[in-house]
This record gives sequence, structure tokens and C-alpha cells, in this order.
Amino acid sequence: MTVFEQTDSFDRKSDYPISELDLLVKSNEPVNHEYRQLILAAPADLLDRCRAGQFFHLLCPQTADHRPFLRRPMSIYGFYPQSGELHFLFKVTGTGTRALATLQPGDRLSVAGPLGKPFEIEDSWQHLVLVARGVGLATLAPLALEAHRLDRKLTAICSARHRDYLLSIDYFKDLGADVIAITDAEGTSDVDHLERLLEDLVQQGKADVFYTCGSNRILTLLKKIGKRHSIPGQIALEQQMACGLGMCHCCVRPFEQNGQIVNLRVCREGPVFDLQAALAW
Amino acid sequence: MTVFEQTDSFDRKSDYPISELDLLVKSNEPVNHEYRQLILAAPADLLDRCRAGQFFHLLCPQTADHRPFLRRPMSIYGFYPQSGELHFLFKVTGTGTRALATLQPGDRLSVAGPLGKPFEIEDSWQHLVLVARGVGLATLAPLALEAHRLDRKLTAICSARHRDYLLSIDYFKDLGADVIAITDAEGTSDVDHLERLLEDLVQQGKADVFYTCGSNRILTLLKKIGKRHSIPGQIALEQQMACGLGMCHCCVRPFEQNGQIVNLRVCREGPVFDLQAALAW
Amino acid sequence: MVDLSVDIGGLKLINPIMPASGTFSEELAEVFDLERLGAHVTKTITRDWRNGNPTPRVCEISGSMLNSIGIPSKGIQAFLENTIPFYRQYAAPLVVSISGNTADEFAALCADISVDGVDAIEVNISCPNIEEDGKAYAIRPSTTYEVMRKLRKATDLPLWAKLTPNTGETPEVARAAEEGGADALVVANTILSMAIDIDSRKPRLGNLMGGLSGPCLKPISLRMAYQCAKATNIPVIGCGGVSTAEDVIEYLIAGASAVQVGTASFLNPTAMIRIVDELVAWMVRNDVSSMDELIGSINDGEQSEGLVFMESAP
Amino acid sequence: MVDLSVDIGGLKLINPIMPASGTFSEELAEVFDLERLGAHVTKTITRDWRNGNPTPRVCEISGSMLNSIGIPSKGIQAFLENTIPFYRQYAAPLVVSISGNTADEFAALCADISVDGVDAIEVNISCPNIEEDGKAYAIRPSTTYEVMRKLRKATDLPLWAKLTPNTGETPEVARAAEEGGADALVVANTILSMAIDIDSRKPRLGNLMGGLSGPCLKPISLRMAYQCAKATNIPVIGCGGVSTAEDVIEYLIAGASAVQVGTASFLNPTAMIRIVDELVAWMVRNDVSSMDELIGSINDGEQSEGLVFMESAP
Ligand SMILES: Cc1cc2nc3c(=O)[nH]c(=O)nc-3n(C[C@H](O)[C@H](O)[C@H](O)COP(=O)(O)OP(=O)(O)OC[C@H]3O[C@@H](n4cnc5c(N)ncnc54)[C@H](O)[C@@H]3O)c2cc1C
Ligand SMILES: Cc1cc2nc3c(=O)[nH]c(=O)nc-3n(C[C@H](O)[C@H](O)[C@H](O)COP(=O)(O)OP(=O)(O)OC[C@H]3O[C@@H](n4cnc5c(N)ncnc54)[C@H](O)[C@@H]3O)c2cc1C
Ligand SMILES: Cc1cc2nc3c(=O)[nH]c(=O)nc-3n(C[C@H](O)[C@H](O)[C@H](O)COP(=O)(O)O)c2cc1C
Ligand SMILES: Cc1cc2nc3c(=O)[nH]c(=O)nc-3n(C[C@H](O)[C@H](O)[C@H](O)COP(=O)(O)O)c2cc1C
Ligand code: FES
Ligand code: FES
Repeated sequence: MTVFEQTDSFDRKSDYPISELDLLVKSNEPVNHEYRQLILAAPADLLDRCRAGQFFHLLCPQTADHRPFLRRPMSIYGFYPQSGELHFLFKVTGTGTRALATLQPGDRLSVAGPLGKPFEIEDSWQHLVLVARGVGLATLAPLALEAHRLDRKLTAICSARHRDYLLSIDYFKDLGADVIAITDAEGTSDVDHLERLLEDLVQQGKADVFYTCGSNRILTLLKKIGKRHSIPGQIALEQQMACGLGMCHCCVRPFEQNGQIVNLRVCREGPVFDLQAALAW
Repeated sequence: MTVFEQTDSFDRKSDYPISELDLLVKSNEPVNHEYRQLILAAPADLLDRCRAGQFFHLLCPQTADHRPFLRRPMSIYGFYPQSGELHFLFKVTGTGTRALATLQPGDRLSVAGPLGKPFEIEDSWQHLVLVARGVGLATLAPLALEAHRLDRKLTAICSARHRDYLLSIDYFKDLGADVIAITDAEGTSDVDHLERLLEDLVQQGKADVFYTCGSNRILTLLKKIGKRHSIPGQIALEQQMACGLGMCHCCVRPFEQNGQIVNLRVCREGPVFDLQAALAW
Repeated sequence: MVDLSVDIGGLKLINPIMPASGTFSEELAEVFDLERLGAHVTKTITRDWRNGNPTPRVCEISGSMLNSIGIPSKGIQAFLENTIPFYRQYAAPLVVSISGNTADEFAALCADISVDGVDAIEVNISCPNIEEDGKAYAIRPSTTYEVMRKLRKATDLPLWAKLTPNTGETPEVARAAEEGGADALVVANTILSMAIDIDSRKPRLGNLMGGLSGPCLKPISLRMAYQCAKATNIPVIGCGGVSTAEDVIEYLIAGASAVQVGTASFLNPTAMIRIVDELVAWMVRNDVSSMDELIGSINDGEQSEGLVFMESAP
Repeated sequence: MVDLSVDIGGLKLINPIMPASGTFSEELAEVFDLERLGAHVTKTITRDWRNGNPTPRVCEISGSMLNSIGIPSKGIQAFLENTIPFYRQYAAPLVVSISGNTADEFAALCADISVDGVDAIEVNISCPNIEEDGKAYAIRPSTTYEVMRKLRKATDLPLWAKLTPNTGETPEVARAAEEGGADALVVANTILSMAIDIDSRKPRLGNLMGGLSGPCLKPISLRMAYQCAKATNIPVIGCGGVSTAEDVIEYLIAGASAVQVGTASFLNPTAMIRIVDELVAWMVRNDVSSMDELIGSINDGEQSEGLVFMESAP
């Protein structure tokens, strides 16, 4: 029979890779009329564990109008151990993100993470190509920082409906990336045009690997070009999540592995997957 | 087959006695460390319908810490058609009242009412005696105003643990009432002392009717004295409520009617009942 | 121009919104015009006077409430003398909810209440039945069928059977009610629940247990409404957690022809007319002009057949 | 000094807090020390590989959630090779949840999983059973008894029967499980529910229906835990909506000897250890030194006997 005193002495290790923490909101400002950037104050040891491509699971606040029940997954947009900041870039869409939008500096937000498999940058990948649209840029932004740190060349193809909606362009430029902006408004974002851009990069030897997230259209195209030229790739995917940790199996998506279709958990085996294994949906 | 346009035209009468309204909070200040006074801005036609002894059913706000589900009944502490104000005096006890305590000027509060049967003042009742303790004073306060309006004499016996907790004394005095304060601290609030006070009033011909609320001890005593001297009385009672209107039958209490014990709805047949019919509990 | 009318087994309602039994009474006429409701449904009555359960009769739990009122009743005489004449003022149909301790007593009450001014009888076969160890008729198909047969013989009025969620055989019970002669199903009553005060260690309801109603009940009743609509050919009236027009629409899409509103009227006495107004606004916004466009319009694909008889969570 | 230990039919737990099946996995070891839990309970497994249900597999509803995961399973082989060795690292007992399509298959799996490293078997008799029209065994006393008899013969390990709320016969089913050989009852699984997206008119779960879990379920499971504790002589493990120490205490007072925590771990991965800490703090504050002072300590007076078999809301 075991007898306790009120104690935490049972914690055998103190360095669990995943934390559940109430963090202080430093700011939560609109970036444009759909997106907001949320900056939390975070302890250095948490930020040290963050990697590009990982995400946090956020317990959005309860407001009079919005009562999200489950947590909401959000990619790490930036993690800065020096300044003690954790950044998210989010699009206000439904219940949870609307509640998130109400957070004020000084409020607290419960975060769980960092979660999931990060992007990989293999030693031989010197020229990285990143293709992103919309909120996908939030997920890919820290990859640019990592590429910069590792002194790799980076081309960022940023797609949006309109120049006004192009996010993070300056961020990528400041990190020394070649930025190619394509927009629906200018008619430069269609698949054919994107394919030509990518083929050019391949011809110039500037595409050792593709990184992307989200869009079906871009996935299909990148898979095709990747296969054609044997260029590897990684994609960050989304799926609705309950636990975010791997316990509930609600976040599965089908993938192709060794010629078979298998369900993998986006929160655990992902959110970053091999581009060729990912299936369009 | 009936065909609608979006319209309220089906409202055949526009003067329903009971309203459900979102009212503006004008103030919500602590009165002492347990009680708060809540002042709402209310339309004159609502205030015109209020009577002493009636109550409103309040939809307390949802806060991060408190999620009351049902409404909470609160006596009308004051109604002032001229200034357009509806007053409540409440004790912070549980979930609902704690949520109520968070209301800020400018917030809105949904109220349903006025509800229930008011106190009566018969023409022959010239000398009114009011005995109240704690939050009961909230319920009896508007009766003092009504007595003043009708030019009746009023003796208010106000009981509390300590002088510091005596509420509304000045309010009663300003309305010309004789105020007798009795407290536990001074040893003046016990039943025997109260009985002597009341007997004195009876002897002086200053007790045509008793009004009270709440306390079992006071109820038992007033019933005894009332019976002894054939003095009528009224008591405002409390019971947990769901609908507040008479629909759900959750708020019943037993009463003696024609020698039989019957369940009556506090929200509908009450909250004001004949003193002799009320049973101690 | 939108048409909110619905037809419940021959009974025409101007709109699909009506109160749930036990959460409505004459007093609500002091809050709004009762003529705006699709129907009026009375609190369940019994033949004789009944006191009801000990207090506390309600308690609130996380996001909903429990009740154990216990059907206090003034008996049939008072009902015939006071209640029916009151509702006669209105054109809206009057639905009288009744209950009985034995099937025969239940049927006799059904006959005696089939009077002028009553437009339909809702039989509350989801309350405890002393012939069956306190289990409700509607827990089992067999007892449902038997009591419905007797009730059917007792009246020519439309007969609505109110089902219980406290069963593992919803589709079978629904079919038994239909075969027994029900003209419509009210789906459903409250689900048996409990709450304990940890300080006093006493049950938070005077009667130990009570019924859960309100928002928490909605996904359960909605599932039952869907199952009942699939399993039978009679109209289903959804009941459980309705508090917005969206809730109504969800029930209609699932297959209900109308809904009853209970607990929401406690939180907002004007809830039902607000819901009617919101429903009209939604229809205008979404270009839906009649209830038929909604009722049973669920996109359930292939799955529906196999799954309607499922009674356990997958 | 407080003693949190409990005894579940001979199995000693250091405290009464353990995860609910399907809401726990090895990954939680990355969040806190799993040794702090009373037991480890695995996701239900089946003999063969199973894909699980189509997505969306969860949806949130007012104050709770629905799920229809559908028991995806890697099969027994992977489980024996990977999962059991993982949990062997810990002293906390390992409880393996299993299910089968037929009683015989179920029993065979039960035998095959009775290996070293497994401390108890939780039999999920609340999932659809193809021999009974998709109804779960635990919907009826008869099917409960039959499957439990077979399972009992298949293993010498402690056998925990996980009941379903989708029944009108909770006390009878509990007794059938006891008579069939269960050493403890887990009360209960999720309740069958549904939600519809009114814009697309599609069910909000890929599998049409799913199970309700979380706070909304608590008053229902608590009532069942109380009924089961009254109806049988075996320990009851409460499950449904536990998210605070107060919830645990409510279940213990109702008669449960331990509790399982499910949905709360999704909202707060550290919920279970927070609950253990809160429980200790509550006991210190309230001068309660052992679980025995709580278990079954409800002040239910005279009523309990008559009402425990009630299955309809009063
Ligand atoms: C790994 C990962 C990283 C993400 N990173 C970002 C990011 O950096 N910035 C950003 O704006 N968005 C991101 N998303 C999407 C974000 O999680 C959803 O926009 C958000 O959950 C929507 O919640 P809601 O309550 O506002 O919407 P609702 O539509 O009300 O949500 C209803 C339910 O669906 C789920 N859901 C809805 N859309 C999505 C979605 N696209 N992906 C997963 N679940 C969804 C919600 O979590 C919730 O459970 C990410 C998603 C994943 C899986
Ligand atoms: C007609 C009437 C008039 C009242 N007038 C006043 C007043 O003017 N000022 C004031 O401070 N209080 C008044 N009360 C009591 C007040 O309603 C309760 O204090 C309040 O409901 C407590 O709610 P809570 O959530 O803070 O407490 P909790 O204990 O958390 O409430 C739990 C439940 O019990 C009910 N409840 C608890 N105490 C009471 C009570 N004494 N009476 C009725 N229901 C109760 C609540 O409404 C709620 O449903 C009145 C009660 C009634 C019936
Ligand atoms: C206080 C109360 C009393 C009730 N009384 C009855 C009743 O007498 N007869 C009945 O059939 N149902 C009764 N019910 C159940 C309701 O009619 C309805 O089925 C249930 O509350 C679910 O609907 P809701 O979630 O909208 O409240 C009662 C419910 C409540 C909350
Ligand atoms: C996502 C999810 C998956 C579940 N999977 C299983 C399962 O495999 N086997 C089982 O017996 N119960 C399963 N359950 C039910 C839980 O074990 C538990 O009985 C239920 O969720 C109620 O507890 P809660 O309210 O604490 O979540 C699952 C529940 C959820 C939410
Ligand atoms: S969200 Fe639970 S397993 Fe991925
Ligand atoms: S509170 Fe509903 S009848 Fe009194």
C-alpha cells in the first residue's frame, strides 16, 4: 500500500518533451482583415524544443459568443528563445479562432506542445524550394529561418488571391530568400505557370527539395515534378484533431506506404509527411 | 394553411404583464463585503408594473469561472419610474451571484419579470410592522416606500449579526419609519427580546400587520404573536426556481390551507404568502 | 414568403414549434401571444390528485439541468374545468399529455380526456410504470405495443406516443408504438441521471434521480429522432435541447416534422417565439420556402440502412 | 498523510485515477510520468487489423464531443510485440481493453491476450456486436451473461466488463455481468448520439452516429455507477465526464471504487495528474484519509432500494 503526501515527487524525469502551459499573451494584432499574429511569452526551455513544422494545441478561451470545446492546432510561426517569444499566425475562420482573436495582452492561453514531426533538412539539400499559399506560410516561415541558420539557399514561391494577401514576404526576403510572388489577381498563380516556374528552378539546379503545405493542386503538381526529376519533398497537412498527441486516432489521413494505403495520424506521424506518400483529397 | 412574412403581427396584445428584457447595467457596487447593489436602467412601462414583494428572474452572465445555467430569482429592491432605475440588493453566495457580481456598468443583463404576488397593504392596516434580517431587507425595502406613499406608519425591526451588517437602515429612516436595530453582537436579536419588542408594539396599538421574510425563527414567533392577537401577516419566502413563472412546479413549498397541507408554487402563488399559512421548515 | 406549416398525422400546425410537456402552462400567456405557437402541450396529468416529488426538484449541472418534479397533478376534474376552457381561447391545437399507473387506468384516462377542445393526446409512456418494476412502457417494444393498443382503443383523437431515451431499442420501440396505433412519436423525454452534493453527500435531487434536459440532451434525442423517422412511417416530433432555430432545422433535417421546446423556455420565457422568428429569417436567407424542403432531407448516403438499428456507440 | 490506494477485485492501485480506453496511449509518457496513474488502460484492440471509421471522426457539440473512431486496430500481434513491453516499464497495472465480433472470437482473443505483463482485461461489451443486429452485448442482460461466461472461461486474469449507457436495464445488465464472472464493472462507455451540419445537411461524423463523451455524460454515467454499485457486489469503476477531483469524489460517494478519465485528457493532457493532486488537497482539507471513507458513502436514505431499478426519469 502506497501512502502519499501532497507532492510531485513521483515525476521521475523533469524534462518531458511535451508541455502543457498557461502562457502570457504579449500581443494579438491583426495582420490583415483575415489573419492575426499572436505573440506569447514562453520559457526558453520550451522554445528550445520547438522545430519548424511542429505545432501547438491551443485551448481557445471561452467567450460569451464562442465556446470552443476541443483544442485547436496551430503551427509554430516563430520561436525565439532569446526574446522568449512564441508566435502564431492564424486565420479567423470559426468558433475557436474567433475566440482566439479576442485574446488581449496580459491574458493567459493554455498551450500544449510542441507537437508532431518537424520538417527535415538533409545535409545534401542545399537549394530548398518552398511553395505556399495562405495560412500555409505560417507553417513554412520557421523553415526559412532554419534554412538561413544552416546557410542553405531558399526560393519561396508565395501564392495568394491578391498581392494584399501575401503574407510574410518581407520575412522571407530578410532571411535572404529569393521570393517569387504569384497571385490569382495577376493570373500568375495557375498550375501551368507554377509548373514552368518550378521547372526553371529545377533546370537551374536550384531545387534539391520541395516543401509545401495544404493545397491539393500544389501537392499534385509537386508530386508530379518531384517524381519526374527524383526530387524529394515534404508536405505539412491538416486534419481535425481532438487530443493532438496520438491518443485518439481522429486525425488520420490516408497515405501510400510501400504500395499500400494506410491511415496515419496527422498529429503524430505528421503533420509533416513525405510528399510522395501524401494523397490528394 | 397559414403563410407568414417575417413579422411580429401575431402579437395580439402588446401589454403583456411579464417581460423578458436585456437591461443596461448602470452600476454594481459592493454595499459591504457580502452584499452588492445592482442598478439597471429600465423602461418606465416595466417599472410601472413593479410592486413591492415581486421579483425578477435574472440570467446571470457566463464568466470564465462561473457558468450558471438556470436564472436566479431576485427581489425588487427598488423601482423608480422617474429615474428609470431598477435596483437589486444581492448577497454573493454561489455560482450565479458570483457571476452577477462581475457585471460592469455598460454590460447587459437579461431580466424576466416582474414576477410573483406582491405584498398587500389593506386599507385598515395603518400601522405596519416589518421584521427582517439579512437579505430579507432587500425584499421589504420597497414595501417601506409603498407605506410611505400610502401614508401609513411603519416600524422596521432590522436584525443582523452585527451593526456593520445592518442594511438599509438609513433608507427606512428617510422614509419616516421607526427603526429598531437588533444584533447578535449586542445580544438583542434573540427570540425573547424580539417577542418583547413586538408585544410592546402590539400594546401601543402600533401593529396592524406583520411583514417578514425568510427566517424560520422569526416566522414561528410572528405566527404565535399574530395568532395571539389576531394580527394578520405576510411573509416572503424563497425556494429554488427553474422557470420562475409557474410552469415547472419545482419551487413548491408546503402550506396549510383550510386545515390541509398543500404544495404551492413560491414563484406564482408567492413569493408573498399569508403568515399563518406558512410552515416552518 | 415562407410557409412554416406542418401536418402531424392530419393535425395542421401553423409552425413546427410547440412547448414540451411540463415546461409550459397558462401563465406563459402573460409573456407573449400563445397563438404564435404551432400547438399547446400541457403538463402530464394523471386521473387523481398527486403531490409530486420532494424538493429539491431541480438542480443545474454543467450546461444543463436535472429535474424530478414527479408529475404533481390536480387530477382530471380540475383539468376539464379549468385548463381545457383556457386553451379554447386559442386556435392553436391543444395537445393533452397523460399518464397512468397501469395500462388500463391509462386507457380509461385517455377515453375520459377525449373531449371537445382537445385536439390530440400525448401519451407519456416514458414515465415509471408500476406494472413493470418501475420501468417505463417505452423501454421495451412489447410493453410499448401493449399499452398503445389499449390507448388506441380508448380514443379517436390523434395519439402521440412520447418515447424515452432510457432504452437500447429505440427503433424497435418506435415501430411497436406505430403498430400499436400511434399517430406520431414525440422523441424524447429526459434521460435518467443523478448528481451528488459532495459536501453533504446527499443526492442533489430530493428524489435521488431525475431527468437530464437541455443542451446536453440534444445529440441523444436527435439521434433518436433520426432513428424513429427511419424506422416508422409516422411523423416524429423532436424534443431535447432545442434552443435556437438551428436546433430546429437540425431536427427537421434528421426527419422530425416538428419540435418541442422545453428547458430553453426556462432560460428565456420568450424562446419559442424567438425561435419562430429566427426560423423565418433563416428560411428567407437560405431560400427555403416550406418545411417539406427540410424534413428528412439529411444527406446520409448509403450508411443509413445498416446503421439505423445500431444502438451502441461505434 | 492520505492514502489514495484502492483495491479493484484484488488488483491494488496506488490511486483511483486511470485513463479511459481510447483516450490514452504510450505518447502521454512524453507529457508526464505515467507511474503516477492508478493503472494504464489501453485502447480497445481486436484480433485483426482494422481500419476504423471514415473521417470526420470527432465533432464538438455544446460543452462536449462526439466520436466515432471505430476501433482502428493494429491487431494482436503488434500489440503483443510493442505495446505490452512498453507498459512493462511501469509498476502501474496494465489493463488491456479488447473486443470481438462474436462471443467466441472475443473469448479467443481474451485467452490470447492473457499474457505476462497484462494485469487485467477490460472487455468492451458495449461496442456493436454483429451477432445481435449491431446491438452491444451490454444492452441486454442475456447477451451480457452469455458473453461474460465465455470470456470468464478464457482467462484467469481479473475481468472488467465495460457497460453501455444505451440500455434501459442497467442494474440487470450489471448483475448479469457479475453472474457471468466479471470481477469489476467499468461504467460506462459513450452514449449513442448524432449531430448534423445544417448547411451541408450531412452528419457531422463520417460514420453517421457516434458516442457522446465529456461533461454532458457525467450525470448519466454517475447514475449508472450508483445503480451498478447497488445492484452488485463487485467494484465499480466510474467513467464519464470526469475532469476534476470533485467529479472523482462524486463518483466515489455514489459507490465507485475508482474512475477513468477520458475526454478531459484531450482538453488537458496533464488532467489526470492534476486530478490526483487536487484529490490529495481535497482530502487534506476535508480531513479524509482514505478512499474507503468516500466509496459508497452516499446519504441516500430510504429511497435507494426502490429506486435503484428505476430506469425512467420521474
Ligand atoms: C497541424 C496544423 C497546423 C495548423 N496551423 C495553422 C496555422 O498556423 N494557422 C492557421 O490559421 N490555421 C492553422 N491550422 C488550421 C487551424 O487548426 C484551423 O483553422 C482551426 O482549427 C479552425 O478552428 P475554428 O474553431 O476557428 O473553426 P471551426 O470550423 O469552427 O472548427 C470546427 C472544428 O474543426 C476543426 N478544424 C476546422 N478547420 C480545420 C483545419 N483546417 N485543420 C484542422 N482542424 C480544423 C477545428 O479544430 C474544430 O475542431 C492548422 C491545422 C493543423 C492540423
Ligand atoms: C423570490 C426570491 C427573491 C429573492 N431575493 C433575493 C434578494 O433580493 N437578494 C438576494 O441576495 N437573494 C435573494 N434571493 C435568493 C437568491 O435567489 C439566491 O441567493 C441565489 O439564487 C443563489 O444563487 P447562487 O448561484 O449564487 O447560489 P448557488 O447555491 O450556487 O445556487 C444553486 C441553485 O440553488 C438556488 N438557490 C440557492 N439559494 C437560494 C435561495 N436562497 N433561494 C432560492 N434559490 C436558491 C439557485 O437559484 C440555483 O438554482 C431570492 C430568492 C427568491 C426565491
Ligand atoms: C421541469 C420539467 C418537467 C417536465 N415534465 C414533464 C411531464 O410532465 N411530462 C413529460 O412527458 N415530459 C416532461 N418533461 C420532459 C420535457 O417534456 C422534455 O421531454 C425534456 O425536457 C427534453 O426537452 P428539453 O431539452 O427541451 O427540455 C419535463 C421536463 C422538465 C425540465
Ligand atoms: C476518442 C475516443 C475513443 C474512444 N475509444 C474507446 C475504445 O476504444 N474502447 C472503449 O471501451 N471506450 C472508448 N471510448 C470511450 C471512453 O473510454 C469513455 O468510456 C468515454 O469517453 C466516457 O468518458 P469521458 O467522458 O471521460 O470521455 C472512447 C472515447 C473517445 C472520446
Ligand atoms: S488528434 Fe488524437 S491522435 Fe491525432
Ligand atoms: S419556478 Fe417554475 S413553477 Fe415556480
